[in-house]
Amino acid sequence: MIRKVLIANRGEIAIRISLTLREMGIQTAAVFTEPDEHSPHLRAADEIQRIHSYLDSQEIVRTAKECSADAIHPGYGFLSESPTLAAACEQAGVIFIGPESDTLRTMGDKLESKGVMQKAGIPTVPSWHGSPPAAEYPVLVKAVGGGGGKGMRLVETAANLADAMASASREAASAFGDERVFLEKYIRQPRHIEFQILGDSHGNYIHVFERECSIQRRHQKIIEETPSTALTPDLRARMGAAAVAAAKAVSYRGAGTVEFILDPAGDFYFLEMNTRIQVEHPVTEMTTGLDFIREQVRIAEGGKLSYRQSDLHQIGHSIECRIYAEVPEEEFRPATGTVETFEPPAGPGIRLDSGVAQGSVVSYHFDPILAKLIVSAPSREAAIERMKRALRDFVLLGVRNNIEFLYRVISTEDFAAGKLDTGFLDRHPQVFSTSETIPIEAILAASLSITPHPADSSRATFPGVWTSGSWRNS
Amino acid sequence: MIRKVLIANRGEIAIRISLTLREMGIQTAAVFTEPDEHSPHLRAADEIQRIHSYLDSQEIVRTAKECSADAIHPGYGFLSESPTLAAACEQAGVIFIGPESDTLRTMGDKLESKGVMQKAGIPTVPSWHGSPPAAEYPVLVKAVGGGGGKGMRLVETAANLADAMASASREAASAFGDERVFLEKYIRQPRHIEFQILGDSHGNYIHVFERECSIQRRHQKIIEETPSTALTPDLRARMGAAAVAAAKAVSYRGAGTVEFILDPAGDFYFLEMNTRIQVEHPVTEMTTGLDFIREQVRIAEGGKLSYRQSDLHQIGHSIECRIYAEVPEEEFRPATGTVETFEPPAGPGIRLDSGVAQGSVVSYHFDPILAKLIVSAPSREAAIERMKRALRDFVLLGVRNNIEFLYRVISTEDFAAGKLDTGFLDRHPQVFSTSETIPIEAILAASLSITPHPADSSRATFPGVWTSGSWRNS
Amino acid sequence: MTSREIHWTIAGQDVTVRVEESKGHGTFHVAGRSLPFRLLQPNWIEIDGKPHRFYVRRSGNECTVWFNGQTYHLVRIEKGGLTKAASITASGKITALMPGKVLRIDVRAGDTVEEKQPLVIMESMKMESALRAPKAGRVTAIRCEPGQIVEMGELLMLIE
Amino acid sequence: MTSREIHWTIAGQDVTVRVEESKGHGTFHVAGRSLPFRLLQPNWIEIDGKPHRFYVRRSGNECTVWFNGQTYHLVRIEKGGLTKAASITASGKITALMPGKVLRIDVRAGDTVEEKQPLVIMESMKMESALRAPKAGRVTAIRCEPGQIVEMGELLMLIE
Repeated sequence: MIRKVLIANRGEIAIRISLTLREMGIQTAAVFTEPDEHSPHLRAADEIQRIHSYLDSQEIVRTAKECSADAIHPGYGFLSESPTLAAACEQAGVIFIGPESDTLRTMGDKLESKGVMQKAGIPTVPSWHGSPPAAEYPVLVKAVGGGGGKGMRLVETAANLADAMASASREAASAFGDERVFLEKYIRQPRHIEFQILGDSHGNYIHVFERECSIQRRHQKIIEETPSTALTPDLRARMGAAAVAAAKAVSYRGAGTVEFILDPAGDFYFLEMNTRIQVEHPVTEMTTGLDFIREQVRIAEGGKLSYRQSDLHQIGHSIECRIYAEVPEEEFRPATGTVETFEPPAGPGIRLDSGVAQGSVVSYHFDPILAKLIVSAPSREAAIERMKRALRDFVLLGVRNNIEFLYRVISTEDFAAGKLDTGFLDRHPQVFSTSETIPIEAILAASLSITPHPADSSRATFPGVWTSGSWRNS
Repeated sequence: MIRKVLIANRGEIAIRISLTLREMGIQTAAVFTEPDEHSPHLRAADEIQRIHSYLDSQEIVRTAKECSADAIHPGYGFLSESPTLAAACEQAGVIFIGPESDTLRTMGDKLESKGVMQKAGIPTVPSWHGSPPAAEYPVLVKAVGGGGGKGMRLVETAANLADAMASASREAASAFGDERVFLEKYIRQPRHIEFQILGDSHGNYIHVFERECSIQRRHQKIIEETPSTALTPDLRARMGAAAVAAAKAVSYRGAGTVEFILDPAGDFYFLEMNTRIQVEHPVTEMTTGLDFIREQVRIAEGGKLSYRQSDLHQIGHSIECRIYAEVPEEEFRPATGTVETFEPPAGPGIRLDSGVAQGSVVSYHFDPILAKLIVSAPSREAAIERMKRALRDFVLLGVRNNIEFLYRVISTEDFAAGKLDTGFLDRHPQVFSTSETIPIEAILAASLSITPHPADSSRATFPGVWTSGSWRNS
Repeated sequence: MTSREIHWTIAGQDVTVRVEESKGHGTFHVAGRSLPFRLLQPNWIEIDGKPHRFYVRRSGNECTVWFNGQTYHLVRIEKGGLTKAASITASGKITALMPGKVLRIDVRAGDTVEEKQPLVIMESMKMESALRAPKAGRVTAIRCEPGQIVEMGELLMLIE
Repeated sequence: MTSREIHWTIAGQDVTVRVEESKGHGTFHVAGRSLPFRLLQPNWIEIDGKPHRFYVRRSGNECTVWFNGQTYHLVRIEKGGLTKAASITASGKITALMPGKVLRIDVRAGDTVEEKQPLVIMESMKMESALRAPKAGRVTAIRCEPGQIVEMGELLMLIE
């Protein structure tokens, strides 16, 4: 039985993990580095521990031992897929809430994992180590050690290959401490379809349906949903079976994700396996009723899966939008600042996993994700309507962000029609345009806020109007 | 097609209705009387209309016509089950989002509705108009025109009958404008089990499973859940079929609820039919993925049901706690005041339907419901754990309320074991006791808040600490 | 570093807390113990190494503390004096607990009443509720009548 | 009743609004129209009979307005003078848009550059991004070097 967990992460995922653990009666210890001293993720935990780095396995394990935590939850990013942390846990007698270090090592190496999948009979994308035949362009440069679009480059012609590999290699070294890159055939108009899987240490494996994550910027997902409009029941069954076969091939323990590329002809290829809780896990939770943190803990304790494949049903439709501190109109450059107004939307079928609150300082130290806005509704059409309403109601001032951009993306006809692929944003340049005219009422409201002198009488009557203080729209 | 709806209600249900309507692209008009001038429900709407009373059918219909609303949604309470409003709508050519006035008339008369159900072969509880035979005591006094526990009294012996009837009659007259009361056999240790139903104007009827609402105070529900621990698949099928038969018997149009009493032997009796959206509808939404406001609008537009019975599945478990402005330890007397701190819980599987926000004034004019806290989780055990966590995280200061009381009720062994009946609170007097000792840390925190002089330096450093200003725990 | 002493009365017991504080850091001294504290964020304090969420509302000498999901009521005693609030308890004054309408009065002046006996039936928020005798005694004065609208705190009856 | 005039520049156009106001009620005068308003609640205003949610943030003469799900930027002009912010646009100053590390410099002093050509490659928040030429011209000065940590707004390069 796990009694206390050190959460080796920050932001929204640290909070989300802490909530389920507290509900299970498990004590939680949060960690933080200096720039996170006032971060909301600390308030979600029972105790807080200062560390020097979120990336130092030895320090994390030492801190867990010092505060008597019997397990470590790595979240996503940082050390979540690090065989070093998993191995250090195994040596120190601390439970690592995730797969065995050997599994992480195998699946973390994109080339080795591809070999394992090929052996298990799962289709994979053609790839090369050196320069590919001219006929195979365009190709993708990818980092051996990475994920999340970092260290990835599209190369259209052989002339650009060397530059792209150098730049990708540099980024990969900085992000993952591993500069190795390789080349892969670029599938045109591909959809990114992934399957959530669960495996226990008793040889049971299930999949918990798919997520479509085709809307990406800088090769990173920004909108995810389930079910996918691209999957027929037959294709879903075949891809689900492939995902379960992938889990079996590596005796996978815990929650993981098998990512596939789906081409317009309906052929799918194994892309990679994410050996951790996924950023977009909430859309699956909202349509299946599962709690993946709960499942992760049960499996880590040596328990059996709570579900057989036939127990699982999906109801309705769910969409997630990632709220980033960035300026989409300026090549998605990251933004910093202080969250001066934070009035998130509320209502039925709305879930907000936020790492920030009013007053939070967003610095350049970490990934620019601020929050995840997730909706569920009876149908895809209703889910889009709900997401549009929620994005329109979301007030986040002080840090430039992508809320209005997400609204424009989700309002396109192609999104409504489910015509998605990873090149969606390139094909829809209009979503980058903010040319809408300012309504006269907005100018008037701004004019009212110009106080002629500090003793203005209306200030006293309506204290919140200038500062958007504590008033909240339910 | 409905383009604009006047919402003839206030508080959390007016907000909840407005959110779905806005998502459907339907304009919303909120109404308010003078004490509600600053209520949060107004902010959820596209336009606001001042009225003199929430109970004046003529004024409501006139206001709808004046602001070009083509439909009226009555919510629950107030005029929601009023045949007068429905008839006035029918005459004025405004769509009433609810059943036909004849259905409301029949089902609003507890005696007539009982007769209809008996004719349809649905079991009902024995009842009398005059004094019942001595052997039948205890009996319940019930209002012919009412619901929600108002005008209801338990009478143990014949000696108390006259007093109880007089008091009930007075309360009924004040609450429903109808002083008629009748008597019904009192079932010992009854469970309150109700079935959500939907009917369209094309003769289609389905049920959307049960809700257990056995935890009641003053004959009013305070905790509701689905599924019920008392129902086997066989009993669920039989009660569901009875609920559908009840809907068919009155050609029911819209969303409604068929309430049953279930005795310890497993026999069930028709209690009454609620011909409106129910306070506790969210637990069904969270486990089935339906949106009942959306269904109500579709049906009112003349559309067919979106679901067949076989389309519906329930996933996980959901519980609702009603947050009331009241003092449970002092016979549930209603409380008033200003909501000075409002920090509701958040996280996966948590929904808050709130009628108040920070700064809201709770007056004695209306029903003391402040908000509904709803959780869903993979299992009943997990849902209880989640609700306990959520209630512990809920900060609501300035108006006395039942949050801590609800925590104590849901923490009892009998609640965990699912041993529920409508006499639960009487059998568990310990839930009224607040004898826990104050922790030393609470005294210290309070001591820190005593500022020696206004220019205290720590005040400047941590502006929120004394006032709980805008900081929010995500 | 500032230092101050706060006196509380909690469930009939007097408690004195000495707070030494500078810029949100300091030490509490209470009942012979010394506990270090840090104000980490608004409404979030670390006491003796463990963080706690808390909210405080003050109204005169009375203080409401939300702490770990529970609300507690404390009364502060001014230096050298007794608190006013402490002397109110178990008086014979029957006051309206909230605004509403007097429906019925169940006793007459001069009646002897038992503790918890219903005296006045009020209607507030569409519900009936009873005001009961806080102690046994005799009704000495009735200051309201059926049908009357009363404000919160209004004196309705006296018992001796 | 107070009256004041506010001057804005919006997308190159000057707009003047006269606000007549008393205790949250009043009239806006703009472009020959008169629109009554009431401040209903904090961040909630009724203009010409229709309620709107709005949030305003000011920083000097610049003003950010959140209105109906969209954010707009306005610049205020002081009476009788031109706004400072309006004269900044399309200058030849290349400044760091956020704090980070200079990875690479793709031009040399004296180079001729085209509009939107990448000049400096920065790393911020673990991602690379390019600072591009705001206009065509010639690089007259380079004020940074690869590996350097720079602050937001720091001048990195000049183009003429």
